[in-house]
Amino acid sequence: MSGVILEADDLHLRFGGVQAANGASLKVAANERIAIIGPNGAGKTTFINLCTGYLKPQSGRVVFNGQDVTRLSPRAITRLGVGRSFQIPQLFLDNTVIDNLLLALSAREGSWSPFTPMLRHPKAEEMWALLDLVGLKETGNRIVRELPEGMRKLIDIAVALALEPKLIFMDEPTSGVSSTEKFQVMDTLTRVLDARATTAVFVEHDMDVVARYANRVAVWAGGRIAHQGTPEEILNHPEVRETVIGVGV
Amino acid sequence: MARQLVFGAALIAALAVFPLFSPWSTVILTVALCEGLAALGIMVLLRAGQVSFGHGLFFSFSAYAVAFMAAAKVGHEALVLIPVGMAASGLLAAIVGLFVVRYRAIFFGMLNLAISMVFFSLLEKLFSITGGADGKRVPRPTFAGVEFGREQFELATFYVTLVLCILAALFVARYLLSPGGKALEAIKSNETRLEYLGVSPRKVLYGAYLLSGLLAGLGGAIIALVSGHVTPELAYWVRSGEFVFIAILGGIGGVAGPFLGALMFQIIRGYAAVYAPETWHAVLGVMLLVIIFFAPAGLYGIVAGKGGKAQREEGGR
Amino acid sequence: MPPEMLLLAALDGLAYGSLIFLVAVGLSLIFGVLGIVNVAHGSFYAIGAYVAAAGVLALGAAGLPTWLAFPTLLIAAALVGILVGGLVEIALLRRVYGKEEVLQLIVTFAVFMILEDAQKVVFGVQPYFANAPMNWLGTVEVFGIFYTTYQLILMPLVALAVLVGLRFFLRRTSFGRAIVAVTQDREAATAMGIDAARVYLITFIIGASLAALGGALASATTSLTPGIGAGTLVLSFAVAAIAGLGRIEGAAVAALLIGLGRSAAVYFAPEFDVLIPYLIMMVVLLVRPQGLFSTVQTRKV
Amino acid sequence: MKTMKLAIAALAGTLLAGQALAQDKPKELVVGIATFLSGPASVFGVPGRNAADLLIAEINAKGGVLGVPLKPVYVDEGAGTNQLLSEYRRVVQEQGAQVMLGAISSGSCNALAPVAEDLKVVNVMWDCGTQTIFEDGKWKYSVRTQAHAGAEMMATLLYLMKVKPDFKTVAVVNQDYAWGRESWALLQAGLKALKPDVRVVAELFPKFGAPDFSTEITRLSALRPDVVISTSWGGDLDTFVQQAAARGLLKQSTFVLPLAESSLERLGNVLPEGVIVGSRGDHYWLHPKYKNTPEMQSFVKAYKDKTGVYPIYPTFHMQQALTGLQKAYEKAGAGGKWPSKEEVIAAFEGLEFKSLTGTITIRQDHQGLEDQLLGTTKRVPDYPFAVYDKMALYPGKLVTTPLGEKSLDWFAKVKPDLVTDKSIETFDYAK
Repeated sequence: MSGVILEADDLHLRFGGVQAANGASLKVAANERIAIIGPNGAGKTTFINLCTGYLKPQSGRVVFNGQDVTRLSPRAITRLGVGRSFQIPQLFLDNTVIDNLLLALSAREGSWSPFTPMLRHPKAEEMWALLDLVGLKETGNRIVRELPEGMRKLIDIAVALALEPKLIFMDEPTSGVSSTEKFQVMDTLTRVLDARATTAVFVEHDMDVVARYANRVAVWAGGRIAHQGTPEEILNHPEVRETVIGVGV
Repeated sequence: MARQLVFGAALIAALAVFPLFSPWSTVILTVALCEGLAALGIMVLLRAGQVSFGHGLFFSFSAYAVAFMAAAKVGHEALVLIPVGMAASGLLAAIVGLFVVRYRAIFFGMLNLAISMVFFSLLEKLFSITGGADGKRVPRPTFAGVEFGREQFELATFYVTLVLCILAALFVARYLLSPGGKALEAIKSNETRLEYLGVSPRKVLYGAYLLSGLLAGLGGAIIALVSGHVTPELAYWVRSGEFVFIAILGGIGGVAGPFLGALMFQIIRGYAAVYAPETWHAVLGVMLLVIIFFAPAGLYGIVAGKGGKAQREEGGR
Repeated sequence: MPPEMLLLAALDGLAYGSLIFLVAVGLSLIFGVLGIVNVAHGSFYAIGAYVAAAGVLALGAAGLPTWLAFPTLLIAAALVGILVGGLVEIALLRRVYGKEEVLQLIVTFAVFMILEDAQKVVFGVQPYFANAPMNWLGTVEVFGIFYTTYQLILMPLVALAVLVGLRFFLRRTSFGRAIVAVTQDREAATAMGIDAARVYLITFIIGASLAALGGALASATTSLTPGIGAGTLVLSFAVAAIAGLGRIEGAAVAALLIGLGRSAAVYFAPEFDVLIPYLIMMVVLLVRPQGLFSTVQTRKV
Repeated sequence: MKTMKLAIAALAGTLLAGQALAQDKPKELVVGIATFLSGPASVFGVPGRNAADLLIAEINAKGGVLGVPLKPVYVDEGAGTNQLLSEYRRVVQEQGAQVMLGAISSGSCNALAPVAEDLKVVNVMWDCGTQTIFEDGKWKYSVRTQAHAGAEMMATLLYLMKVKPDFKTVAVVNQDYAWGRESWALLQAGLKALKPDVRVVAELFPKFGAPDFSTEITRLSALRPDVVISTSWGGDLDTFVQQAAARGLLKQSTFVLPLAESSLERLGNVLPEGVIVGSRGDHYWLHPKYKNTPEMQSFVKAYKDKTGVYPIYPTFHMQQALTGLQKAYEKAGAGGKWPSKEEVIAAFEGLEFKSLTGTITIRQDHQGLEDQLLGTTKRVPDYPFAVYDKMALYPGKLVTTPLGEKSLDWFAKVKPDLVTDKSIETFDYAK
């Protein structure tokens, strides 16, 4: 295992009477695949929001690649190489799939010439390759709003990947994807992540997915990590089985 | 696309030959084009889901800049006054934009309104400088170095305006199709994702604001020359509202929309002024309601055969 | 500048602020519940004023006692709110809920244009005034200066009554609570059996009636001429924006701020009295974009 | 494609419609009339239009001008200057108006004069007040058939000096726009020349159309000036007077309201006795010399029947403009030929014609000379509103800035003996 790429240290955030983060800490090493599990309201999404700058912690700090990013905007953190997909996909719903992806590529390249129409985008080839990779080539010209939730989920991830992040947070990547396709989707994603040497942290509710694709699992409860370890250790942990997975011993 | 090009070309051709047949229409058409420019600026902002109820600020700022320069005989030349007036508004937009791009929706509209009303009040109050509510005369400058008579000057200004409008429309059309234009639309559809692309929505909106200020400024500079008089009324909020009105009337689906809206606005106003001089506001108001409820994509939607629904129905989120 | 002049200036500001408050609070209420910035609000003010003045003049012509003018003002305001406001909501606004803000704004702008001309057609263009109620109440003397009881006492009292009444209505009555519920979460409120459409209609009528009440009260002190609505609207915009849209108590403070600011300007910098409301609005929006009395809300992702 | 053609056809139809070219002997004489049909100034604009309708019908009933009937086309000044200018052009170029009557506000008048030159159309300034038009510019095609602010303010000043010679302090509350500013500048210059010891204690310029003057009135109540001057008009004047009256200010100071004639009937019992009032000229429907002439009586009756109120000064200004126009046409077309626009405008120079309340003379700079009538209010049982009493009629020649001089300079060197000039006639109210 190589060096630590992200370190969240003792994050605290309280709003509206809820302790959304209560000493949340996590170290992520390069090329890890960390699954975050836990009941609803445990603060999993809040943790991602804190790490990516959408929320600012009241105390604690986040270090990415040796740089303190605690007070940076999502924009700045994204530019440093942290990507993110969302629980509810955040896309430009009235645009086509390719517009969504091309905009991401423009953002990455910083190419905004007002005289180059989107249709003649210099990175169009890369975009098609990416679409092909996630198996959505046929939907390229469709308007996102018309697509089913599962596809949007994938597009959301593809948009994040288009930015070529070093680390990606995925908030429930397989929710909305039918159970038969979950493994297929995760296989594809893992292939892309491996090919690009991208580190990933993902929130997941499906324990089969966790068992198969994570190499470390962090159990969230009350705004912090309650347990962490390998999938085997965690999934067999009696307390975790009861509180998180909902299976009594 | 082809259909839109044909339509655009036909509109331009019709506009280009019109004043030759009916000299009195020159000024009205020029005024319509100027308002169309301001409405085009509004349309750019509407693409980002933002509405400014204060673009009279940029319209009037350049108009007054032109009035002051023309009166002081500084650059007493239309072809100098127009770009300088436009640049003055661009500069103002560059400053105002720094503040307003932090705001969205109704707050964006309100802040624009407030700033333009401050300017309006100043124009009215600083009587000794601005001539107060009565405004300032704009002496007719030379045109390309030539001292024209009224008719030639009006005609020349009209054609220059027409060319400038075409250039502006083409540029805006290109811009809206470019990634920058898509990023602008993204402010309306999902600003969070834009942030997570590493793009600053404020910067994107700032660019659009600057563009819209320049467009309104161009319109204002020309209107000052062609009507030979500027008044604070150019900065009043009702005037700013008219620009939004024109943009919606014409439709924001294509760059021809605002110009169509402006032409229609002038035609209705002209007719109403003859047949219903006391109720022309109401006639316009009814017209607007009809468009909103029965052809939401505006005149452009009707002409471009888009029927309209798809374009607008979705936006509200 | 003797110190009592400051007090005198403040008294003028109080009367003026009370009037703007009445109009602005209606605008704010409508925004809070319907989410619409109602540009036609100024027209309700103007029509309320005209109808009230016509009523008071008719009373005078019929030789009825002057005190009847006061209920007439209230009735005029309610009538305008119900008939004109109700018609606008049912015929137009109802069709644009949930659409883009811009569209809603522009619909009310169109209504504004239509109503402005409608006033002219119905009431003509000659200045109109009905000062009987103001004169009937007489004057009070403060430091040797005469004030009309109507402006110095009645108008602030009405404003205060509206403020307290609105608070009570929204917090203590079941319909008021329904309004608040719809404001906070329309879907949940509908699920609880609240008729959102009815809440919208009645809120709009209340808001419009308040604007009309402002106009009705003003009709005794000022001449009604075409165009009074447009100026009042921008002022109440300013008040609502300074307070934070949808803030009722805030609107009272903001209206007072503008009233005092303006009369202070007449004393110290008469050249800038018209600038004051817009300057305050601009500064507040720049420093606290959500207004003085609102809190920021973040979107959930 | 079809919709597009339709749209273009519609556009073409609209813009090409009716391009009547001026004929040598027209079937009708189109007269464009710029007046306020909307906005606060429609208190003057609409009475002006009503009078025009009435008078034009009368002229046409008598065979029109040189046998040609007049056809009025109205343009709304309230739509804003830019819109006014393009409407003005349209009426001249599309509807073939040979004569324009424009306008009321000095802003519009200043903007229209150069356009009239451009269009080569006779422009009769029927209600313009600003003296600067013919003092700062030379306009071939424009002519003014009434006095200007200089004459109006000079007469006001002389009357004030006559009836209240011993005042020491003065305050002004004028509308914040050109008229309010310019009229005060003139009065101030004249005051300095005639009464250098007078102190100006407050100069207030509330916003045009202000709904509330409470603060201004409080200040005036505290300052207690001997004289309060306000050249405001319309709704602003009504509001100011009402609020001031309710708070006793009208009894505390002498009010000078040079435009109050137009508000007398509306103000009813609000206006007490002893207020100095004027009417921008010599017009008054109860004019001491002319109220019983058949012309006046029929005009007042016709106007009251039509509108329900007594005529105010803009209606008289309209009458002067139309009469002057008729006389100029008759003078220019004396040979039996239909006159050209240039001949008409030339005929205006030196023209002398009778108005309902006196005689108007057009100077060679196209400025009209008109008498000025001022009075002090009095309550009489005959009417439910105040009437003029202690009237003084100032001859136009006496109070109008001499040819070639600027009003402001002339005011600065005015001599006190003007106050008691022998040509000034005086009258008291008589039933």
